[in-house]
Amino acid sequence: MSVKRVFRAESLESATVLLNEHAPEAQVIAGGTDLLVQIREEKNRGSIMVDITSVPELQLIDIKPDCIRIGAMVRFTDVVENDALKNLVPGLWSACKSVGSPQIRNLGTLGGNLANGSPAADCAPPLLAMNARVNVASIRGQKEIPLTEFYLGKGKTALQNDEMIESIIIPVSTIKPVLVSFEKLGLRNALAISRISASVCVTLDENAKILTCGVASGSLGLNPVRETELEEWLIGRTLDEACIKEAAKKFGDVVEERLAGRSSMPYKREAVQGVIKPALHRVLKNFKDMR
Amino acid sequence: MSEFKTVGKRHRRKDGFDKLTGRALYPQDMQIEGMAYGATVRSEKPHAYFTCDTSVAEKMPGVVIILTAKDVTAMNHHGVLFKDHEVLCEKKVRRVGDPIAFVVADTEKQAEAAAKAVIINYDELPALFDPVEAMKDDAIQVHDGQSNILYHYKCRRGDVDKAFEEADVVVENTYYSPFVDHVFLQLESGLSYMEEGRLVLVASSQYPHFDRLEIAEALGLEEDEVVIRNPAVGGAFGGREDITMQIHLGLATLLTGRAVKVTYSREESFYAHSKRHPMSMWVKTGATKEGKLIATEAYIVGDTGAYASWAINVLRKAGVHVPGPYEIENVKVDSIAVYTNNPFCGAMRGFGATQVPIAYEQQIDMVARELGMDPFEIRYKNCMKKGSMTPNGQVLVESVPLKECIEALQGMMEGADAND
Amino acid sequence: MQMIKQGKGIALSWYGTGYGNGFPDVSIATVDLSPDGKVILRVGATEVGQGAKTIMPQICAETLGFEPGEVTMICEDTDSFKDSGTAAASRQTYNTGNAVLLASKAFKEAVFVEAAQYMGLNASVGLAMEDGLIWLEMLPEKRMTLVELASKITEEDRVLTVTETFTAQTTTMDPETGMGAPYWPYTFNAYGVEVDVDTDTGRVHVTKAYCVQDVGRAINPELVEGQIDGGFVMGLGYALYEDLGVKDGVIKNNRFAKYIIPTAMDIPEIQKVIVEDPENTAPYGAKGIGEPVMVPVAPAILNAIYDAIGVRILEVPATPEKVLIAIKQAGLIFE
Amino acid sequence: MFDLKINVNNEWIERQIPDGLRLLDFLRNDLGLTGTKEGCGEGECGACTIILEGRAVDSCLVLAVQCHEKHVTTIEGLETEDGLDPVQQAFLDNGAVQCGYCIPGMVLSSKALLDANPTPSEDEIKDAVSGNLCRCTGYDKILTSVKHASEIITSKTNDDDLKAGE
Repeated sequence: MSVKRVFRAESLESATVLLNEHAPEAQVIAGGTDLLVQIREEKNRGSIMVDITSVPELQLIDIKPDCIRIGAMVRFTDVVENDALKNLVPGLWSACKSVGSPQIRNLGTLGGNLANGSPAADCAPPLLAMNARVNVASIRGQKEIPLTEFYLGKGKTALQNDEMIESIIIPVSTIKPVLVSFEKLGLRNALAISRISASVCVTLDENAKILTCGVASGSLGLNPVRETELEEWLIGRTLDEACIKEAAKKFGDVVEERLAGRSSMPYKREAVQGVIKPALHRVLKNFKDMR
Repeated sequence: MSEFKTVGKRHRRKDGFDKLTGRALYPQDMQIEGMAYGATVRSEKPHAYFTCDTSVAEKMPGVVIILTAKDVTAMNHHGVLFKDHEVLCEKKVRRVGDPIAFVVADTEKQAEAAAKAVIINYDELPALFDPVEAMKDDAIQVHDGQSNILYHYKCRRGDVDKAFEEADVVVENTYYSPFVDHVFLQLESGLSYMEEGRLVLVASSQYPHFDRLEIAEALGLEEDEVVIRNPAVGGAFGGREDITMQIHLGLATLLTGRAVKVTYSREESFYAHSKRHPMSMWVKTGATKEGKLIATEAYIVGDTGAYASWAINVLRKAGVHVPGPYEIENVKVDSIAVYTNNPFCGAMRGFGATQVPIAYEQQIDMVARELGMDPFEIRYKNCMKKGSMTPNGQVLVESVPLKECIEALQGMMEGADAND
Repeated sequence: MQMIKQGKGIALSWYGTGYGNGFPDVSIATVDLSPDGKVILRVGATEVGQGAKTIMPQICAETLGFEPGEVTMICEDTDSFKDSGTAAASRQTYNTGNAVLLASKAFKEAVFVEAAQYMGLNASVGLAMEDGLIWLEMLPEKRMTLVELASKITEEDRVLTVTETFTAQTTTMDPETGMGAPYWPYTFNAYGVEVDVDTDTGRVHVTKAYCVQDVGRAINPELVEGQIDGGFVMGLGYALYEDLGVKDGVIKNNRFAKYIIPTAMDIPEIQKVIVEDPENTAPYGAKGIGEPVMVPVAPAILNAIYDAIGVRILEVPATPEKVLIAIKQAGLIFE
Repeated sequence: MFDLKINVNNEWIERQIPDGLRLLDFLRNDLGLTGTKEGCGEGECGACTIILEGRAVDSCLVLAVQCHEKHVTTIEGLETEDGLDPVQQAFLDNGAVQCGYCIPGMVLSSKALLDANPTPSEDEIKDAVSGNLCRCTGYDKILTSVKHASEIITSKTNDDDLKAGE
């Protein structure tokens, strides 16, 4: 539908008030990279936009010893240009760098990437794998939702009409070094929507035994998901060449079962192995480099 | 020192400065005071009879006129070879995207809104999507009273059957190339207006004089009553050979006296212009154990979709070129153009000669592999040179530097290896 | 690690330019002398990005001894030039270029005849022209400028304009045997590529490109190279990405998000060699190359894929899906 | 309607606009800056690239309202009294233009890169223009041009440094 009004929010509070006041017609506009495409196709949910691009508190990147807080308006380029994030959360950094094109990365935000509920959202797999939470704001206050509970099917999220993402919170392990990686398979090297993506987040002991493990994928279902079956299989194993090979096969089996009956299955069953392998290889390499 | 003053020199492009500074004007960049905007209503069905109800749309705000087939002032047709396109379809659509009505309104938004309000009632017909099916005698006809087989090119030289018997190696495969698009970056856009009693059309085209002829004929004007102004053209690659909106615009201006502009969206553009012909290409190649090619047989079926456009020329070009640039004594080629209810196909860079090397250049590689020959060597041995005769019996009297090309390529690729 | 297999492939092609098959392939060009002594070239060669507006003046300028900047080309309006056929079939350089050459030569002759008269010479033979100066070669002080000539002609209320037509030579083919001379001239080339094939995902990346292109003669090598680059990349898209996904007459991939064409990240360095073997019937020997530059790209890539993994891809585009499934169906295991 | 204040090509402009207006349409229709082109309307081709607050963005994906009190540079804003911008000059000198429709966007993506990073690597250049589709040039001469522009800019900076040192 056409856009009737755009309100420019100056603060988080004014944004939530505007959203509440104009619900259900109101919706948040941040980077706009998905929303303007929806508006063009008249597939946008609301006719009243609450523009949060100028809300200062949503632009912050706050790195604390036990967690990283990334404001909803932080753009992909802000992450890509942040060396601290590149070191601390390389999987998220790679995912942000893999988004579309410079023009899209210069506009698109992490909050928007999650809020639009796309199964191909590049940031979702690393954030899922790292047990990230979204902090949701409304006039009723703020609440944290684990990302694993955020997605409710294709294009659907746990956000109510008058709620918005305030920030994304990534817990940081203070004991063991965490290794995160991200791999994406698109149809070309830029401007590519992910056909398959996967992210791995593990802690290893000194012998490369997997202590904790998060694996998440994109474009393999209605929304990005945690690959719990694969995680359970990986925990307790030693990460080496043989393990990676077997894990890839295991992942292929999981996907074969999940996509049974779909025309994309015969390819995705094979190709996921080509995506998870380098993701695991990268963490193994980082582990070896660290030692 | 070159023998020439300017030939062979790297002169800067004449149009570079304007294009680099944003000064170059494509039709979408032009405005005329008081102009109206057009929007095209297109078929959503591949094959159907239809009726068109414009009564609701006509009453929408800002609507100036809604054109349908009955409004076309002279000949409701156009086409580069056959006049088999209708300017606006009268009662039958033959493909998804066929134009049915052209809505003109004061603003772009009003035109789009009114176009959505035009009601089309379809009476669907069985549709043909597979050219092989379309070739059957009992197939329904895309154009009534006309065979779906539009053209059949034949080349018969020597005796292929005998040659295949004598060949030491025979390779045979079927290749396929799908529907492909030009995707020039500049979307189709055009403007029309009256100037000193003459109709002026501004649209990006590859051939302004032919456009003028087609517009004049459809509208019942003399050619000198129509002027085509060619603005900057944002790529073409064959996709601007066939008329798109030019006649719609001319008709709208002629009937209303107003300047009218229309610009397609990317989605509409994909339906508005021609495609590269999908081809299935069966090719059989025979060679001696010394690596001499002695026979090629090919059977090509090209799907031209709902309209002929350049199908005859494209399938002819495919048929002529499918033996490849090689001296081959025995050649048999059949290359057939077929109507279906798919998107219509026409000119695109390479024009039938782009599809066939998918086949002939893989065939020769396979022959080389079977014989344990180097891919450069087998090509060098068989390639055309000055004085060669093509499978059509044409003598290549000069400028055939293929051997030189092969030598240079081999030198570069081996040089790159040496540097690795 | 990721299993990348490398391969090389080559392909030749030939391409008959022009409308072909005996269809009258006609181009008309006009050269005028403007009242202020400028050369105006009127020709219907549409500038679609290929460079017609740059090389047509080059051909005219070469013939008249000018720098090409001194020739103004007009091609924007059906009132101001005659029919030069379509900007397609790789025909403008050869066909319209020939018309420009003929018109330029005739214009030069006409200028000499006029100049001889104003200079009081018995004949126009032995005159020369360069950079707008006309002189008698055996007696160089017998001279005048084109600007002077133009003003004299204008004073007499006359105009100097020359129009010439070129028609290419082809014949129709026999409908049953195909015997005939369907196109002229033919353009040839030999291209090669190197590819990486990721045998885990089926992704193909072209890492190097080598393009050796016959051009007859390059009127403007910069523009020829630009055509080679563009043709190569369009061919790369054709080989690896592009498919409209037509199903039941509907184009599924009717948006840029779905109809995949190459980006700057998908292309290799493109090494280019121009081979010159001038064609006698062509303007300064130049043949058309706009289409030929695309033709050998896809087969070279497909041959390289085979060289890398031992699997033939018979249908374009060679998408990751097709390549990976072909690998699996062939029972190949890359370790 | 919204009272927009925006700086376009170093000039502050105030206009009343509909809230839902795209920046692309504002530039082309309201300001007549038609050098910014539309190729797809969904951020997939980069023909509408402009520079917003120092970064290249697709102007089809931004509402004009979102640019309130911000700085925008379009292709029309690159020429100075000294002539073409080094990026434009390099494109001209290296034959990087064909049909020209992608070129304004391509130039602005390149300029945004060089403004932030005057000596980019080959990969950085490719990445910077990876959101700009071109169907004519095959990108090769465009990449060469950006490298060349980088050289022009660096040598100019060095010259300026030398002059400043004198």
